[in-house]
Amino acid sequence: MIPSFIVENSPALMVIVPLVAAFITPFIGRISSGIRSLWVGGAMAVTSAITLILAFDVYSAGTRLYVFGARAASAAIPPDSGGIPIRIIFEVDPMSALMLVITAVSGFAIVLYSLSSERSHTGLESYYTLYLLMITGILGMVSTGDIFNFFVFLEILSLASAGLIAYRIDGGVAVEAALKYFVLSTIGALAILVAIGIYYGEYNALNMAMIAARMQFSLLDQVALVLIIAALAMKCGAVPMHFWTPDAYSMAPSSITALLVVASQASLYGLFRTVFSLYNVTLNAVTVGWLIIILGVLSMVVGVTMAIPQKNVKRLMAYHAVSQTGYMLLGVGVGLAVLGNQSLLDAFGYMAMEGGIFHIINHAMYKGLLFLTAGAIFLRIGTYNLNRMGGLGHSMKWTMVFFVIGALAIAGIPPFNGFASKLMIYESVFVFNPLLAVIAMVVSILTLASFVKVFHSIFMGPKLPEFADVKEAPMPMLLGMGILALVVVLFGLFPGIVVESLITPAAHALVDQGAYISAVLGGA
Amino acid sequence: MRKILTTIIFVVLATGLCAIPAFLAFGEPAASEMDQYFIGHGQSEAAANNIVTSIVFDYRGFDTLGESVVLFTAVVGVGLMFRSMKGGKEQ
Amino acid sequence: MIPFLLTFILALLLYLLLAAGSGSVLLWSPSELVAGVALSLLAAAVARNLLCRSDSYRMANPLRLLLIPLYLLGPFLLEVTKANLDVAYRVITGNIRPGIIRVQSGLRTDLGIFMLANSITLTPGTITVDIDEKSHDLYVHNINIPQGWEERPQVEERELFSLANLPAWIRRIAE
Amino acid sequence: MIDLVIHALVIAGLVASALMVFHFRDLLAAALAAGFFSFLISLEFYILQAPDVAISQAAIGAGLTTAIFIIAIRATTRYEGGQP
Amino acid sequence: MIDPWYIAVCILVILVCLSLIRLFLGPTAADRAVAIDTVNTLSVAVLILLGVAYQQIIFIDVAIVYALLSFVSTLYIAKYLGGEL
Amino acid sequence: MPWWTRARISARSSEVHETMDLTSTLLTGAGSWNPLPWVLGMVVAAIIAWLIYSMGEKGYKAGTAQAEPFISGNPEPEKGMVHVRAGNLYWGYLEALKGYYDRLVPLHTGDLHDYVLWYLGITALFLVLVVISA
Amino acid sequence: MIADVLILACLAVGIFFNALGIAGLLRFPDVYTRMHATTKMTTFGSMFTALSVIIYGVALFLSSGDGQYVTLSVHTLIAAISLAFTNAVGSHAIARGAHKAGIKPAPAIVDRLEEFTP
Amino acid sequence: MRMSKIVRTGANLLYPFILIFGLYVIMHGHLTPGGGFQGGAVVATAAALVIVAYSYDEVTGMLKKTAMKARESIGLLLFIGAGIAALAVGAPFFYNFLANSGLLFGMSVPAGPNPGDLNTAGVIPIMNIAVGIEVWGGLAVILLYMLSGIRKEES
Amino acid sequence: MFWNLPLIAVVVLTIIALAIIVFKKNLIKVFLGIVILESAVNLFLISLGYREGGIAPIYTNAPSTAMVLPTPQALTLTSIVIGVATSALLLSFAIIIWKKYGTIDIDRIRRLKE
Repeated sequence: MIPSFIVENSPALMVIVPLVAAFITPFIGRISSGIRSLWVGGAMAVTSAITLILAFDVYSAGTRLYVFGARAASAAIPPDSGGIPIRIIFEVDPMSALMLVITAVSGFAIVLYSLSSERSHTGLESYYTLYLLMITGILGMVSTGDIFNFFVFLEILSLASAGLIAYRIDGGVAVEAALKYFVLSTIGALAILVAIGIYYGEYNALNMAMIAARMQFSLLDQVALVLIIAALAMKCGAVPMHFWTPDAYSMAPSSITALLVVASQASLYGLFRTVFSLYNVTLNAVTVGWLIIILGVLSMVVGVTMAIPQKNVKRLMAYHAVSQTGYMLLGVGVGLAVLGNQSLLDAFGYMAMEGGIFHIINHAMYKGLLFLTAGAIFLRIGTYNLNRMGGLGHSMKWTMVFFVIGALAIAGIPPFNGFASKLMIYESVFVFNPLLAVIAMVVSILTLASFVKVFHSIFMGPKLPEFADVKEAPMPMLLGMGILALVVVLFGLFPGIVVESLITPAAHALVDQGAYISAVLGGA
Repeated sequence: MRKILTTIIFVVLATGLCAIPAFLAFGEPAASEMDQYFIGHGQSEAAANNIVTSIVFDYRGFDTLGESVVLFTAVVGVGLMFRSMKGGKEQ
Repeated sequence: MIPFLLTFILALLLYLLLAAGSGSVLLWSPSELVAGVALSLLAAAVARNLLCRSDSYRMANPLRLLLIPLYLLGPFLLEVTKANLDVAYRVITGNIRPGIIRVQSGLRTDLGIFMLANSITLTPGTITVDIDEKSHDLYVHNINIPQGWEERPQVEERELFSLANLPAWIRRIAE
Repeated sequence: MIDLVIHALVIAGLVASALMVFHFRDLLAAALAAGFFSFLISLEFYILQAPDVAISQAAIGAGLTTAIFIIAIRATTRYEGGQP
Repeated sequence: MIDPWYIAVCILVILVCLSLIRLFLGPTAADRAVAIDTVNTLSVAVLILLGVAYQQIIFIDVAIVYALLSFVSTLYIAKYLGGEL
Repeated sequence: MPWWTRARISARSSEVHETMDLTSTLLTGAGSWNPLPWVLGMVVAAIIAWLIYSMGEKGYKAGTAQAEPFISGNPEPEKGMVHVRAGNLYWGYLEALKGYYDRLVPLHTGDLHDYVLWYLGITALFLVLVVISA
Repeated sequence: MIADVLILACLAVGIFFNALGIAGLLRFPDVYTRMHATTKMTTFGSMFTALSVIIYGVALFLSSGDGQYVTLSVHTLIAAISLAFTNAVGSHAIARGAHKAGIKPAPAIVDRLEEFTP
Repeated sequence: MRMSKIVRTGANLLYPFILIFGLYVIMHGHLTPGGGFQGGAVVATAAALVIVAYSYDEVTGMLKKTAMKARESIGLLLFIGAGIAALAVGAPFFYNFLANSGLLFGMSVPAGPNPGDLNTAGVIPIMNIAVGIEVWGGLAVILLYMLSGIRKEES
Repeated sequence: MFWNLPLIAVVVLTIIALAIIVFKKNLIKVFLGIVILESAVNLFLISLGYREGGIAPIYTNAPSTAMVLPTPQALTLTSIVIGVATSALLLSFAIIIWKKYGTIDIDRIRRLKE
């Protein structure tokens, strides 16, 4: 049914298609806006389709390799190169495939949404170009098996995100947010480059599997590990390096904010990939695991407590994003902390990791949904200030429904997807350390409280006179939100199937370093 | 307080970075199988005399694509910053 | 068309100079020649409006172009060497008498004034600071003004050079 | 031996110009010092047998980066913390 | 017998480092620009001599690039100094 | 062997979860999750809601005098005043945790230097901890 | 042999002028006079160092007949020419910029440009 | 504002030569130091030279922003097209399908030190040209945009 | 053996660059710090690939001795272009901030807080 050409070349095609579309978009936009919308929507749809095909292939048949520029995969490791892959290899294992699914679904929903939400702005050609480049960056980051290639895609993602965060330049505040984000991410990226240099100097390899196979955890490796995990933790917004997050999230256009969430998850993916696939048991799992757990707990607590007094709805949601990132760090950190001990890992470690990884996909969906609803509200009433809102439930019924779905999901209320992943985290973390589970639950309650406040302020109450003629959000925006809401509800209703088919393979792929290495290097 | 902390941070970072000159020898790369392969086979495989170019465009051509895309991204971003706002007024 | 051809020929010359010593056809290999022609066409297409801005193609005469190296190697080198020694002496002793004077130039074409100004600048002891765009008079900073020049409103251009009459050479080349 | 001296001199110049960037309050001077830094690092690449990188650094670092920094200084302000 | 090229390069690099003093002292930005311009000129000489010292003919290209391009940044500085940018 | 080879992931994942079933129960060690009761519950709730809705007053018409509230003859307050604004919610909570917030909020200075310093500080801290414990 | 002597002589002359240029840069009182010392004298000196390389290339070409030494000489020549060309224009531009920026030629006897308004 | 006549004439004279030198660097990327980025940067510097010598209004007449952007996109499309062409001939993305094939740029080189021939290296020269065009457009358009930022502030 | 001089220089330059970024109030100065940091990292990569007595990895009429490692040079090329792209975007941010805020002092670019 699907041509084998596409399946075989899907890792390359999923990068090629958005790139080619991005290169042409600036000129398509000069013809007419309708054609541009069609072009961008079509390109994104094709990208999503290819990505989903690849992900499906990976889930059904196992890890996929794609060697750039060599006739045969064996040519990537010629006999006299000392067993080192000399070419860039895309290595898509189930964990990568999970991120690919997230990106494809979110990206498609968000592009549908932004086709109408940004209609009245200038510079839309650049907007869509950067959007497609951002998608490319995320896709490349999560599927590459080469650490320098990871850095390059990280930079593409950073530049595109920074440009898009500053999209609404007229107030200047958005530019300030973009500036802060970009300075930090540049410094972080340079730290990663230093780490890459250290790996290169020690092992003379750039392929992650090769570095992992040779990893010795010498002092230099420890320095490199710290440089990478600090930079990536900063880029995914862990407290106390989260300061850019509320700025950037609140100032970017809403559709971009929803994608920035996915971008943060991609950084999180990089963090997990480094810790699990690059180092795995060689590192002092307890220390690093506890460091990640502490970062996670801090993120959860500080994020949610900072969210409660916020007046700006997007800023509030951004702090919640920080808080939810904490759950993922907590879940995976617990998995890491018991990495060396197989019995503990089987008892609750896998469960915690599955919870954390499941939370990644859930968070991308519901937080994206929430940001999109915030954008829809902003489109109609022109403010993010909670104090000036009220009574919108009368006129924006669908938006309200979607908001309720998202809010209940983030608060972990059954039957939405947040509940399933949070339940898994609570259960497993409780076995590991009861205090952490209690903290997680309290944070969840505070999240609910905070969203009750938001819901009340935006939608409840009588119809306010200044918003008398507010209409429902336009159809494409509802469609975009609808896709995400559908995913939220489906994942919430059938978590078992999702966990079994998507999450468990991902968690095992992450933990099983041997499989990751042997996928590239063969045998061994 | 802040000054003390900053100083401590810098001292720690400098000490950490000093691991680089302490453990990596300049002028004598320890392992270089991959580069030996490039030097030995690059000329015949890519048919280019300049090994660096054959790495940049052949062995690691995908990186170079990414790098060009970074430049493109920067251009688009700068264009976004200096766009003319004559059309629809921003909200 | 003429600007295009001129630019093309100049570009090709430079390219061949750069690629000299590459192969069998005289000094060049065939592929170099092909590439040179192609790239020169590209460069000429892009740059033709900039190299040849004036209406007259006086400089298209190859004899005039041949005069340039002669000029550079002959009187100009002499003048530069002498002036360098002079400035070297001033650097060591430190007795200087600087000032900016106005130099009248009779040159009309862009290229002529360009050559004169650069000759003045490259000769140590004098720098062209500014140019009067209409009358093409130069303002020259001189490190050692001869006695009596400070009273004169402007000086002739050939008075700046003692050994050879550079302005005359330039006039012969560019006008 | 003598290449060691050259090397040490270049590196001393690098550190000195980096310190100058730190020191100057005149942003134009700082940008010039950064241009100097760029040149020296290009020379260092050249000494370390990386002519490709040296060309890149010379063209982009010393040429264009200085230019765009100067444009930015022109578009904003020249002195750190107002006029001296 | 030390290669004379290396000696020449060494002296030129010392001169480059000396012009750092003017870069540091230079009361006006123009002085600094002059220092940079001087360094550019010297650097081209250094690059040429080093290329010969390394027996690498192709290295001279770097010197040409540097000679042509440092000029542009000098022009930008000059234009900014003149208040014309 | 073509370039798009794949490698099998390790077999362990299929050992742990063998069956894949739409109604499978998610066992978490201490609890369980099955979607069917939830779907059932939602359907029941929807039916009840529809029943209540259908029992409502048939003669109601929006926009007529029927819809006007009757507040004991007092004038109706302006609509904007009825709504409790967001800033007034959770006032007590914020007041109770005042000490905590007074420390936390000033950390968010908005100063780029602080952002960078926090990042560098965490890097330094991690460096110390990781190197010491290794 | 003659070539060796010539090369060494050219190198020595070049370095001598370069050194004097730097001395002038450090010694002279204001921008314009410094410019006299540096941009021109270093250009002249660098020309001589380039000349030594050209002589080296030509001598090797004559003795070995290898085409690559032609390349060496030609490229060095191009570098030297572009150096002279750009230095002339560049120092003029700096001088003009400095004068427009209001930097007076400090010990100057006469400044005709002061009176000039375009 | 434009700079003085001397600088302008110098820029006019130098522009084609820097251009051809940059193209030379691009073209010889696989033989000598240099390549697409370096040569592209050199060519972009030629554009920067014109930009600095003339006033902004004059420059916008000579170097069109749209043309520069088009150059950038075309360069990138050419670059990625050279990669996709490999897909079309049944090889993976970025496969160097021209090297040692005997076609355009398809000569093979002898082993060991040799001066080299232009007609080698497969897709590498094509990619060099593509990247050169892209960098040319990209860096020039960055400068033009930044200058337009200055202009807007004044008006 | 150059006594590890370049690697020590990398550490020193990194610290200086970080100090510029952290202590300087002016945005343009901070960006200069970032440029220096980038150059330091590039120097690090290049010095990793240097081999004592090696020649540039180009087979053109060079004495045939050992070559320096080519991969770091390729990586550094990428890194330099990324650096210029980064600085261009950062500087355009600074220009816009100057237009909207009238200042590029970091202490006063603090409209986003809490």
